[in-house]
Amino acid sequence: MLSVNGISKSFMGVKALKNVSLEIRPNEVIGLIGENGAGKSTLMRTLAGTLQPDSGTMTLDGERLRLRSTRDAAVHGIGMVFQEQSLLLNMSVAENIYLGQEHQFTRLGIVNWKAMREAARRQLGKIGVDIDVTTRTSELSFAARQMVELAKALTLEESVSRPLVILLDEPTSVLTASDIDVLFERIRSLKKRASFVFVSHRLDEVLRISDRVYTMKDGEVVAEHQANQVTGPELHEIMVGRGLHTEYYKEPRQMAPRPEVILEANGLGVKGAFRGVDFNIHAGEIVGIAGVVGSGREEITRTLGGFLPQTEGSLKIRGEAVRFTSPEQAVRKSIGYVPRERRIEGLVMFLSIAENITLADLSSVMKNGRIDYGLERKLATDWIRKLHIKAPGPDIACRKLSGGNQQKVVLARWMTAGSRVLILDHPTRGLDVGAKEEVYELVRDLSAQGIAILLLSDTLEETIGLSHRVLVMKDGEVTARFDAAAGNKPDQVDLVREMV
Amino acid sequence: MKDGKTLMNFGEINRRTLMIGAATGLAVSAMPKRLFAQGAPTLVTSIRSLSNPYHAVWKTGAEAYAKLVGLEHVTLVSEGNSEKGIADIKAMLAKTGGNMVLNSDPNDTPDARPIVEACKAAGAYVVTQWNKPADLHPKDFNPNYVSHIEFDGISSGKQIAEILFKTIGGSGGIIALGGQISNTAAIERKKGLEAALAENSNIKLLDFQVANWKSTEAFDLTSNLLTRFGDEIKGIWAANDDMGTGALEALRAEGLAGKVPVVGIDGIKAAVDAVRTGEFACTITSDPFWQGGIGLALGYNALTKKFDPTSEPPEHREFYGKVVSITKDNVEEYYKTNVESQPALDWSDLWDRVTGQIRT
Amino acid sequence: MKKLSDIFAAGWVQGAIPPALLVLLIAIVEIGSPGFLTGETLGLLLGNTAVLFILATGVTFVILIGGIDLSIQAVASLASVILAQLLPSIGALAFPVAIGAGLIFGILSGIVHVRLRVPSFVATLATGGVVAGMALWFAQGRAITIEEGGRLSTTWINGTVAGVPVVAILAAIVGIVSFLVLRYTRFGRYSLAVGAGEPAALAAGVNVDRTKIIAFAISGTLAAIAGVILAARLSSGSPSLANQLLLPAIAAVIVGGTAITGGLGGVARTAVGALIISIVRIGMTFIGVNIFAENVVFGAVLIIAVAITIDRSKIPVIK
Amino acid sequence: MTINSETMKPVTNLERTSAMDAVFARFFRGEAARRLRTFAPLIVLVVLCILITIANPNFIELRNLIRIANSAAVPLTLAMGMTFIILMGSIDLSVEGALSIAAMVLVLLATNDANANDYGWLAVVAAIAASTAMGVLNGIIQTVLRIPSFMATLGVWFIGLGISVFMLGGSAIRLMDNSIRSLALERFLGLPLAVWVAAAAFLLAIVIQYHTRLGRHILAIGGGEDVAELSGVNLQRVRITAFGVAGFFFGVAGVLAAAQLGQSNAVIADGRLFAAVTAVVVGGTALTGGEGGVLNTLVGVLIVTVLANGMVLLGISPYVQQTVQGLMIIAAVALSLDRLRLKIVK
Repeated sequence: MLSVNGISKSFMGVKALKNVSLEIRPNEVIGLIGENGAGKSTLMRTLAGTLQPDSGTMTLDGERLRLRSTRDAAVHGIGMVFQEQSLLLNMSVAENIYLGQEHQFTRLGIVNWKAMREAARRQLGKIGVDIDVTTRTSELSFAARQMVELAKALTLEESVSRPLVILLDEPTSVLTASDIDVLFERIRSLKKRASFVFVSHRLDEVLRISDRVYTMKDGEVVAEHQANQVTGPELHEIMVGRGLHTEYYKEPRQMAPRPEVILEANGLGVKGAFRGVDFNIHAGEIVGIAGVVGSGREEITRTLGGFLPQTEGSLKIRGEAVRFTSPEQAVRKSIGYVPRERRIEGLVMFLSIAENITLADLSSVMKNGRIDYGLERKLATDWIRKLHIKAPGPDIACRKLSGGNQQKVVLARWMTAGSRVLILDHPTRGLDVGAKEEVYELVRDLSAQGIAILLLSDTLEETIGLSHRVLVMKDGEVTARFDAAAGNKPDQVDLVREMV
Repeated sequence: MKDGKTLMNFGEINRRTLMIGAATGLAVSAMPKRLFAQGAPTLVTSIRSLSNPYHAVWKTGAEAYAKLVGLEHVTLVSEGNSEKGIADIKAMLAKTGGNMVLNSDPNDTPDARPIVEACKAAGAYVVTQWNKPADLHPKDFNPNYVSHIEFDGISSGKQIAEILFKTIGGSGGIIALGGQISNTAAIERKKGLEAALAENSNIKLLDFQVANWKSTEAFDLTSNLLTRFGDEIKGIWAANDDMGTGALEALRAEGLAGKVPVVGIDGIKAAVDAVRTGEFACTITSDPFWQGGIGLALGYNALTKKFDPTSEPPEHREFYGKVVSITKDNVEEYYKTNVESQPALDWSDLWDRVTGQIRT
Repeated sequence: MKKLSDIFAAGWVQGAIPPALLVLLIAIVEIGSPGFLTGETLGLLLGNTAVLFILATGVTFVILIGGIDLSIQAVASLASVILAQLLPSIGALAFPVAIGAGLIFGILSGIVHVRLRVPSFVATLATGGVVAGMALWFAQGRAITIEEGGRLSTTWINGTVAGVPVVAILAAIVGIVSFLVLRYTRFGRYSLAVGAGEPAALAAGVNVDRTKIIAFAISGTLAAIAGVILAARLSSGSPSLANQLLLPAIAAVIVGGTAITGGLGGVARTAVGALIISIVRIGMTFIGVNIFAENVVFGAVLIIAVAITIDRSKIPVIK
Repeated sequence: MTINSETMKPVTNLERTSAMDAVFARFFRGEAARRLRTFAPLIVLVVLCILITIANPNFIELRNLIRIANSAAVPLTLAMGMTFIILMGSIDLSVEGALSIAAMVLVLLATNDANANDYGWLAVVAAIAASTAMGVLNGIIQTVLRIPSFMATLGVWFIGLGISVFMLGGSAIRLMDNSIRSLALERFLGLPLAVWVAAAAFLLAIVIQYHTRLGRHILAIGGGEDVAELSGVNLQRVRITAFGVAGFFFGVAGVLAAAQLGQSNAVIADGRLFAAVTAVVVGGTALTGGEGGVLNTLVGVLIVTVLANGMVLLGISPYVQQTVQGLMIIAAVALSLDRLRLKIVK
């Protein structure tokens, strides 16, 4: 049994963990929930050995446990599957699984790759995944990578005699619903041999998979429940401190779109990705696209964003025919792209909030041909206030913000640039419940201002809930269109039928 | 993302404090005591680098002279960087207040002008060797620009070429390795080679390649040329000994050392050794030991008013020095006097190696 | 302890460290060789730093976008050759021609890098070779002296204004303009964005390719200006005139605290860095460091200077 | 309850299969392109050889091929060391310093014409050890002081060069130990021993890269330092070891260079740095790290060596050789870069 006794940790004077205690018993799945900033990640990293607590102790089977590195943690059978994908894309699956543990296969300094591949194959077999272990991980889907990560964590079994503790830090945030099912199946079957700590923003998932749930708030553990004795809304209230909105997707605010057509696609296509796509988006309209991986919907967003030049058909913005060969051109034609990879494509993490907000269009803060820093700060400060961005000031580097606040900065940028079309590519990925709600609120605001929005989302529910209309794509073509007026939303099952 | 900021920063401060301490310590420990007596002039030698044998011997000569007259001597090296060479000289001028004698082998032809101008402005006495622009004359900077010394590259290049031709029997193909393309000495020596070729129609120049004065480049080039011309190569002409020795090693790798004669210029030890074993047909030396001393001697005598540069004839202001060719015939003697022991020169006769005024 | 670390984490302290190091170095040289701190030596120092600084400023632009420009010494040499070659025939017009050549080759480096997607390290190494070959060809392989007549149009560069060398003033102008460009123009902002996060800058509609090409163009232009000044100082042009200036220039940029990975730094830092490099060089002559030890001391001081000046909190990975 | 409520059972399997299909489709498409790209440097090399042979059939003579092998010996050994550093995403500018240190130690300890030492092959060991130590110093400076390798190794370059100039006193000292000189002069199966040594260095590099933990960890650091750290890779140790290994190869190269030239002077290493980096990059190893390897470098070294040999064989004027070489490098790299993967080129 791994127990944590009253640990505290602070950064630059801010308390991230306050006297946190919890227990992880053998063969048990622990759920850990909390809003962003509640201290979940800090706690996980402390358990994984990458952070050392300022005070408090950890014990493993009654013995004092001091972890100075992930290696220490591994020796004691604690493995972690990280929130950000932590595989090396330039290496094969087998190499990734045994990275840092090659000594098991080393004789006289020479690594026996064949034995390692065999072992990796066995590991993947244990969790019932069939992936070629010589594949480069860059060629794998997110879901497959997650499985590889799990397999990697499970390799500890071979070197540690006691049952493992596997820490899963938001493993589901980039997975589709089906992949999540597969993951949960594996976790359940592995419970016999290991205990799990499962962190997620999706409360229903936590309840589905966990035996016990700890709820954190402001660096403290505020509640502990048996998973079968508590409901999602109850947990939400404890976690957020207020009740769950019944109208999660702000449906009452869904206005009828204006008559003006902003974006018009006719027979749009990109060779090898999608073809013959017709749709238009009115001012204030939200059009969602549903489809499985490989349906071509991702490529449509890349084409509209200017990353992937169209090869057939036509595209019109406010009646003007356009053809983009670079994102710059798309931005000039007032398209704003909110990318899925927020940390890579969304924001320049090392630049400040102000600099990121004005990046797409500096003209509003240019005066006499030069950037007016006063004006820029003022603009950024206004946005910080208007969008409730939690930051000490406009000069803070964006990497210091939480995911939700980062997403607000991205949106503030496009509003500053006067974008008339927004492409939201998985806008709520990796955000907690509260942050998601704020984003939904913002999306409704944008819609009300007459901005045309194209939405791709992690869940069908979100797609349906937010959109005015939903297109379903399959194998590069639009297979169905659903009207999704407020109060008259289509059924998920109908969409799914068209997707496959 | 929060992280271990506090700890990290603390570590950094320690690291930084440590570094600042180390920097101070290092700089202070690198300071030798200042020995510059007021009044006595400083002798300064400015050369390209200490990483080639030629300039290393130059420095020995300079030190020998400084010891002879009992003065402080400082060596500056430009490391092939004109800016650095000039900056160092200016720094020395500032430091000594102009009370110095400079013997300079400017890194590149253009450098001579600013060097001379700076010395003139500071009142220091300067002698340049090898490189100066054609329109820069000592007489225009009286009395500070004492002399400019060169060695007739054309005649040296021609002389070694002729010895090479004689060694290979007056006919056949040769290859030639030139110095850095834009360098005056390289250009002149090549001219000498061409002049010799013009007089010997039976000798064929198979190829002329540039090895930038370096033995390593000469090594690779020679082995490539051996492929291209094979047995056609009867001899190798190199514009300096470093390249010559590189070429020799390439020959050795093919078992051709001693069979294909090499000639070079500078008289470095390796080349003299090779002349003794017969692998080099000859080398020519301008005697860097003498060069190191004579430049300082000229400047020091002018500074101490032992002679007045302004009244010296033109052939004492810009002159060719005497070169010594080292061949099979005189190599043993040269080896004894110049390699095994340090030559005993007293530099008292300032003009004994003047061979004539520099062509314009 | 926490307070101390807070103070050190503050932005202005990070910015103040390189200048503090500079002052410290000057103090060390002055202690080691009293009399160093005179107007004359300081003028000398400024004059000698000028060319290095102008070259380094050019490279700063390229390093800020996350690239590197190894062709600057070849470009500077080419500019010196062009100036020396053309002064007699076209007079002062030779200045714009020489500098224009730098601009063109800078753009060429940029295009090779951006369009052919060759890493800038290799692209500029190669274009540097091409340019060096052209300089050799153009100069017919020899140093070209600027004759008496031509010198009339270059003497002003070697003069002083109120005791300050003209080259130092030119360097200051280049520095101030570059500073303003980096801080107050779109291009400057885009440079930082491209260096700090190229994909995000691209997605935000920044024309990444153009930004990069402009950076290389500036680098080429400034290299040519440095070459022209060098030619005026030495009254001649030579295809090997600026040799050995490349590494000191890059070292100056990094010693000043600009991140080699891009996105962080600026011209003011480069100015300090160039002065640090100069001070160490000249200081060694002043103090009288053994000639054999010069390289060792220079190398050690470089390492120590960088260890002190770089802002590790803003560099994601030390490579 | 509305949050992500229903699990979409029907989608599950189907979506997974289609995802897998997509993976496979992409895998194969990428694979074919990659295979071609991987061989691009080799194709460049072959085309270059054919062109030169057409212009001057002497090129293909056995004697010339042996000479090319001989000229490639030192650059290959150097580039092996450099490859590991570049694979890590770092750079080692101290090549010239390390090489000259090794050559200096060798000549001063073996029979020479400046002092009475005669340690024979012990001198070789000492030379390689000295250079390895410099590599380790690079690693320590970089990791302990946390300085970018660019600057750390630039400093060490100057330090190394300074020390060897100091020790040699500026002169060129001849190496007179015949057994060491035999590296360059003796032949085995028609090839100079130096070539065999370089070949052995190459094999060692292959073993290190493909068959040891170190090689794997170097690649891991190049692919993603933070991820490697989380996986329990000891970054400091790997970096220091890698720089040490690089120093080892530089040391071997220094010994070969001194043996070939029969002497050591402080400029013995001049120009080796850019030549080594060029060879590594032309071979297709990315400067950003994580991609490429010693096999690529072998091809890169051969391209550069063949090009130099060919230009002399074709009698290309020294004036334009630099220009031709520059253009060829651009062409080779532009052809062989995997633009699909290298979205960002720095």
